[in-house]
Amino acid sequence: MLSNEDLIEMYEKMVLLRQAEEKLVEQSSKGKVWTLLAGVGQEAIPVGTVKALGPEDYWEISHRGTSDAAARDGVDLKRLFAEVHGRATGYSKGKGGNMHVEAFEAKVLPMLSIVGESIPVSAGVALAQKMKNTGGATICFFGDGASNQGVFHEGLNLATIWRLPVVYLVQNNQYAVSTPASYAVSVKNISERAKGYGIPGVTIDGNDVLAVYEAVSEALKRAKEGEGPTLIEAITYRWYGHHAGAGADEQMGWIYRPEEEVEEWKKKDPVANFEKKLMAQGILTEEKKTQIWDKVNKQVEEAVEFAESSPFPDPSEAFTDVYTDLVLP
Amino acid sequence: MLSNEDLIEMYEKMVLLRQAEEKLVEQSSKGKVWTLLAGVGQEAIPVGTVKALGPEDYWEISHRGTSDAAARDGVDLKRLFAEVHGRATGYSKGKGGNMHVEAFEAKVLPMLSIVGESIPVSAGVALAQKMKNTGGATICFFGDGASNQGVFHEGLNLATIWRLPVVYLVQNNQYAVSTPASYAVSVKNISERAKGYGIPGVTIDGNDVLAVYEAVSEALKRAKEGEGPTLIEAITYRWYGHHAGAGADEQMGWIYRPEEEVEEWKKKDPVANFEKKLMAQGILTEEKKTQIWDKVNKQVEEAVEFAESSPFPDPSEAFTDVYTDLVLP
Amino acid sequence: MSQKMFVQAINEALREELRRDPNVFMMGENLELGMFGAEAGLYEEFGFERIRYTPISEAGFTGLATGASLLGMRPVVEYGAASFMYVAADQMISVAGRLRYATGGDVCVPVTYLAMSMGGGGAGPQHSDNICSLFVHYPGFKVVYPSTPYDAKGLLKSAIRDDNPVVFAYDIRSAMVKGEVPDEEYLVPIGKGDIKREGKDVTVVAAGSTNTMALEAADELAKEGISVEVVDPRTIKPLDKELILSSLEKTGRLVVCLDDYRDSSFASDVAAIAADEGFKFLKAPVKRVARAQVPPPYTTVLEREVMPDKDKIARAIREVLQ
Amino acid sequence: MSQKMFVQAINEALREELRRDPNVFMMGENLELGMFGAEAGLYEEFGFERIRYTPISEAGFTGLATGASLLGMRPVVEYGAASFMYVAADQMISVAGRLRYATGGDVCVPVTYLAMSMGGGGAGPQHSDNICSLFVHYPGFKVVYPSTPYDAKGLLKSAIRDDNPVVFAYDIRSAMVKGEVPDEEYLVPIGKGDIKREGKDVTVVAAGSTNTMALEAADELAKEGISVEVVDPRTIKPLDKELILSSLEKTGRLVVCLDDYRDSSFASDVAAIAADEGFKFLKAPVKRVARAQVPPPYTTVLEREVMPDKDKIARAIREVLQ
Ligand SMILES: Cc1ncc(C[n+]2csc(CCOP(=O)(O)OP(=O)(O)O)c2C)c(N)n1
Ligand SMILES: Cc1ncc(C[n+]2csc(CCOP(=O)(O)OP(=O)(O)O)c2C)c(N)n1
Ligand SMILES: [Mg+2]
Ligand SMILES: [Mg+2]
Repeated sequence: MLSNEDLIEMYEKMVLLRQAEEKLVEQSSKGKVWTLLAGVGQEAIPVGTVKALGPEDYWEISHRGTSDAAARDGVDLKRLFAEVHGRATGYSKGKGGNMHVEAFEAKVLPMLSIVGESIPVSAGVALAQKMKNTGGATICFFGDGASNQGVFHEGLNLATIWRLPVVYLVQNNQYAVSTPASYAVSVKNISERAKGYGIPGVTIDGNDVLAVYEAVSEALKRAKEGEGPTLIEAITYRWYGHHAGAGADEQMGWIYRPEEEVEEWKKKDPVANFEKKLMAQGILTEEKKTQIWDKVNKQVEEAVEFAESSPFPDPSEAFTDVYTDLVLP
Repeated sequence: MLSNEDLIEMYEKMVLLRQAEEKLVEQSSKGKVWTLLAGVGQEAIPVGTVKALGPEDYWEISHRGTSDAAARDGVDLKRLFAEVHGRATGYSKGKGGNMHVEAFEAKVLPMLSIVGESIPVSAGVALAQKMKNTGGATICFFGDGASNQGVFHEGLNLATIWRLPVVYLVQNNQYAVSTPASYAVSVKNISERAKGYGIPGVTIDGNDVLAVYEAVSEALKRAKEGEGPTLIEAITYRWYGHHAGAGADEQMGWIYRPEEEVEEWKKKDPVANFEKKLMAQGILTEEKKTQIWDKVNKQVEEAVEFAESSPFPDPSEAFTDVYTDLVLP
Repeated sequence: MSQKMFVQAINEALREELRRDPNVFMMGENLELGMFGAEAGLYEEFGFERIRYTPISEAGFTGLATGASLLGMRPVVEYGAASFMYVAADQMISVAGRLRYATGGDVCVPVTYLAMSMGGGGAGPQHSDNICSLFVHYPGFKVVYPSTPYDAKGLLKSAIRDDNPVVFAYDIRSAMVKGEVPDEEYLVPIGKGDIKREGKDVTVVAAGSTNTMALEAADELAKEGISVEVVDPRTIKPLDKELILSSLEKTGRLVVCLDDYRDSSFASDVAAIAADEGFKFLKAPVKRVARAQVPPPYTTVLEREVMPDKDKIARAIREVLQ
Repeated sequence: MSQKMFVQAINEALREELRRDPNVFMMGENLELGMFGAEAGLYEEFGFERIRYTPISEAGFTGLATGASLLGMRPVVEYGAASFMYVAADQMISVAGRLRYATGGDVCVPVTYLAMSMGGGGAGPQHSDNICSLFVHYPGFKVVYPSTPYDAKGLLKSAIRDDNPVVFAYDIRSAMVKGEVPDEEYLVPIGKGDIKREGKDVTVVAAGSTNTMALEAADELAKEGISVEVVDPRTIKPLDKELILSSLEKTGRLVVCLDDYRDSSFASDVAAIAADEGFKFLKAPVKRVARAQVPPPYTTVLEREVMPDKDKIARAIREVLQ
C-alpha cells in the first residue's frame, strides 16, 4: 500500500518531469539543445514505474521523455541537463546527448535511439540478472511504433522461452511521428500481441499513475518469481509533436492530429488529475503544492544553470571512449 | 470438388516429389550435389498447395524440399535437377543452386536461403499483384524456425494492415536443425501467432494432402477477396536430418530426435497413406500405381541424365547477371 | 534554368517519375508529411496507393519492395535517415543485391533506396551514418552520391529508371545547397563523373557534401596560387575510374574526400586504385579525408573533430603538395 | 606442443575461457550439437545455462548479448555462418559498437562474435560472406582474423578477455588447417601482426585463409628465385601498421590479399596506407587480390573465378615484380 508520503512524492516527481521537460523544450527552442522528443503528457508512466522499482531493478527508458530518468532516486538532474546541453559534466560527457540519456550508476540504462533496439538489449540485462543471481528485474519502455519492429518479436519470444525477469511497457501514445497506431498496428490493442508469445498482456490507463504503479508492480513480481515477461500497454498521449523545441512538428508544417483530439487529451493531464485527486482526498494542500512547485522550479533552474555554465568537453575527448583501452587516430 | 483424376494427379505428384528428392539425396551422397535440405516426408504440403493454386498465383517455396517446385505444372524437372547439379542448363545457370531453386516463368519464386527473408518478399509480390490488378495471390512457405525471425513479425503486420493477397504457410516439421519448436517457439501452436495480427490462424495435418488443399484453397480465396493474409500451420516431419546426402546429420554426429519419434512419423507417410486411401476407395489400382511409379522413376532418371550430361557454365558467366546492363571486372 | 535547392531537385525527380511511370511508387515512414521537403506534395498528388507510408518496419518494407519489383513495379524506398537501414541490412545485402544473380538473370530488382546521411548536424552516435561505402562493398548495387541539385535530379531519375537496385546516397549537409536546375527534362547518366573545377596541381576526388567542401577549399587555396582540380564521381559504383586516372595523370597528386568512416570505405578504394593503376602518375602520397573511426558525438565541439570539413581538406591538399 | 586443427584450437580456447571465468557464456543456434567441431563437447561440460542454444533470432540474441555484457557477463555469440549476421547488423553496428562511446565510457560491451566465412565451399550467393571488412568500417569493434591454429587459439582467448566487442573472423577454408598449438596456456595479443615468412622482393599482406594461399604461392615462386615476405596482420582492427610499413620499406612492393569483396574492404585500406605513409617506399603498383564484386556462385567452375586463390596471388606477385 502506498502511504500519503509516497503519493506526495509521486506527485512531486510528476511535477518535476513536467517542469524539467518543458524547460528542455524551451532550451531547444533557443537552440541550446538539439530537437527534443518531449514526453510532456506522459509523466504518469515513468513515475508510476519508478515507484514500483526495487533498488536492484534496471530501467531502460525510451527516446520519448528526455527527463524521465530524473524520476529515479539517485539520478542527478544537473548532469542529465548538462548531457543534453552537450557538456563535459553530463552523464556521457556530451557524447551521447538527448538520444542516449542514461544514469547507469543509478540503474537507468542508456536510451537507444533506433526504434526497437532496446527490447532485446533489456532482455539481455535481465538475463545477466538471472545468471548472476543478483535478484531484480528489468523494465523496458518503448513506443507503439516499436511494436512493429522485428526485434520486438525476437526479444519477446526469447524473453518468454527463457523466462527472463523482464517487463515490457509500451507507451502507446497513439502515434509514431504522424503514423496512427490504429493504422500501423494490425491489432486494436498492442497488449493483444502478448498472445503470440503466451504471456500476459494488459492495457492500462497510462495517464493514471496509480494504475501504472499497480500494473508494473505485478509484472515485476511475476518476473522476479521466474514466470517471465509481461506486456503492459499504457495508453497515453504526447502533448507536443514528435519533435518539440527546435524543429517542432508545427514549425515543419507536419499536421496529423485533429486539434480537438489534442485538447481532449490535455484534459486528461496526468499531473493535474493526480493533483486534483490528492487535493480531494486531503492528501495534498495548496500550501504543500506551492512548496513542491517552488522546489521543483528551483531544481530545474539550477539544473539549467549548471548545464549552461558547464564547459564543453575538450576536443581531444572526441577520440576517447571508443574502446576501453586504446585511442585510434 | 476434386475429381478422381485430380486425386490421381496429386498422388502422382507426391510420388514425383518423393522420388525426385530421394534421388537428389543419393546424388548428394555421391558428391554431385551440395548438402541437401531434403523434404522427404513433407510432400503433402507442396502437392496440396499446388492443387489449390490458380495460374495467376505465385508460390514462394522454402529451403526445405529441393524438388518441391516440380509439383507445379510448367516446371521442368530436368532444368531443376540441372540447377542443383550446377549446370548451365539449370534454371539459374548453376549460379543459384540448391538454395535458390526457382522457376520464375512458372511463377515459382526463388527460394531464399536466409531464414525468414521470403516472408516480406512474398508480401511484396502480393502487393504488386494488388497494385497491378493482375488477380491472383501469393503463397509463402517457411519453417517453424522462421517464425522466430523479426521479419516474420514485420511481414505479417504489413500484409495485414494492407490486406495483401498473401497466404503464409508454416511447414512445422517440429525442428529447426536440432532445435525443437516446442522449446524455441513461445506458443504451443505457431498458428496462435496469428492473434498478434488479428488474422485467422489454423493448424492442420500437414501430411494430409487434402487437408492442405482445403486450407490453402480457403486462405487463397480470402486473400483474393481482399481480406488479407491467413497463417496456416501444417504439422509435418522431415524424414532425413536437417542435411541429407553429403554432410548428413548422422554423418556429422548430430543426434537430437528419438529414433521412435522418427519411426512413428514414418508411419504417417503422406505418400503411402494417401495411396492407401485411394486404393481403398478404388480410385487407384495396383496397375495404375505401377504405371505411375514407372513413369515417375523414368522422369527422375531422365532428369538426372539431363543434369549430368549438361555442360557446366562457361567461366566467364561468373561475372554476368550481377547487373542487367553491365559487367564489372 | 532556375535556382533550386537540392531537396527540391529530389522532389521534382520523384514527382516527374511518379507521373511518367505508373509502376513507380514509394514506401517509407511518414511519407505523407513530406518530411524534409524531398517528398513535399507527393501524397497530395498521388495518394496512398503510390505514396505508401509504413509502420516502423524497415526490414519488412524493404523486403516488400524487392518482391514488388520482381513483378515490374519500381519502388522507391525512403528511410528518413540512412542509419535506419541497418535493421533492413539483410534484405538489401542478401536479397535485393543478389536475386538477379542467384536466378541467373531471370529476375531484376529495380528498386531505388533514398539514403540520407544526417552526419554533421549533431544527430549523435546512432543517427549520423552514411551508408554509401556499405553498398559499394556489397555486390549487386549501383550507388549514386550527388553533390549538386542538378546531379541529384538527373541521377535520381536515372536511378528510378534503372533495372537494378540503386542506392541514392546524399548528405543532409547538401540538402539546402542551391544550384541551377533546367526546366526541361534531363537525365544524368549513372557511372559518369564530372570535373567540378579544373586545376593542375592536385586532384581532389570528393563525393557528396565533401565535394562542396573541396570546392570551398579550392577557392581558398587558389588565393595562395594552388590550382586544385575537383573531381565529383557522382556515381561511386560503378566508378568512373578513367576520369579520376586522367585527372591524376595531369596533376600527379591526389586527395580523396568522403563523409563516411574512413576505413574500408570508398575513400580507401580510390586511394587503392591510385596506388595500382595510377601509380605511374603519382608524385606524392595519397591522402584520405574522411570520418574518424568514432561514433559521431552529439556535442558540436566533438562532432567537428571527427567529421571531414573544408579545413581538413585544405590541410590535406597542402600536405600532398609539400 | 601438439598438432591441432584450427577448429580444435577454437574449441580449446572456448573451453579454457569457459572454465576460467564464470561470466563467459555462449549463445547461438544449435550450439548443443557442437556443429562443426568448434563447440564440440561444450554443452556436455557446461550445460544449457552457459551454452545457450537459441531460436533463429540473430538480432534478438545479439541484443541480449549486449545487454548481458553491460552487467559484466562475457557472451560469446556464434552465428553458424557469418552471412547470418546481416539480420543482426543493427544490433552490432548501431548498439554494441557504440554504447560505450554514447555513454561517455560508463559502460563497456565485452562481447565476442564468432563469424565464420563459408566462402569457397560452394555455399552459394547467400551463405558465403565474410564480414571482416564490415566491422573494420564501423567504429567500436576490434577484428581479429587468424590464419593458423596457434593464432586462432591465442587470439580467441584474448578476444574473450577483451573489454570491447571483438569480431573473431575466420574462414571455413582455414577450419581444417593443422598447426602446432602449445599445451600450456598462452595468449596472442590483439593488434600485433606476424611475419609468417621472411622475404625481400615483395611484401604480401594476407589475412585468414589467404595467408595460407600466399605461403603456398611464396613456396612456388621461391623456385623461380622470387623471395616473398608474407605478413599476417592477424588483427585487422586495430592494425599493426608499423609491421606492414617496415616490411614495405624492405621490399618496396606490395600485394594485399583478402577473402572478402574487394571494394571498400580491408584490402583497400592496406593499399591506401601504402599509398600514403608507405609511398616513399613504393617501387611498383600495389595489387589487391580479393573477391570479385559478385555474389558467390554455387557451381564450382564459377565460384573459383571470383574467389582469391594461390594462383591469383602468384600472378599478382609476378605483376608487381615486373
Ligand atoms: C528503426 C528506426 N526507424 C525510424 C526511426 C525514426 N523515428 C524516431 S522516433 C520514431 C517514432 C517512434 O514512434 P513510437 O515508437 O510510437 O514512439 P513515440 O515517439 O511515439 O514515443 C521514428 C519513426 C528510428 N529512430 N529508428
Ligand atoms: C538467419 C539465418 N540463420 C540461420 C540459418 C541456418 N539455417 C538454415 S535452415 C535452418 C533451420 C530452419 O528451420 P525451419 O525454419 O524450421 O525450417 P526447416 O529446415 O525445419 O524446414 C537454419 C538455422 C539461416 N539460413 N538463416
Ligand atoms: Mg508513439
Ligand atoms: Mg523446421
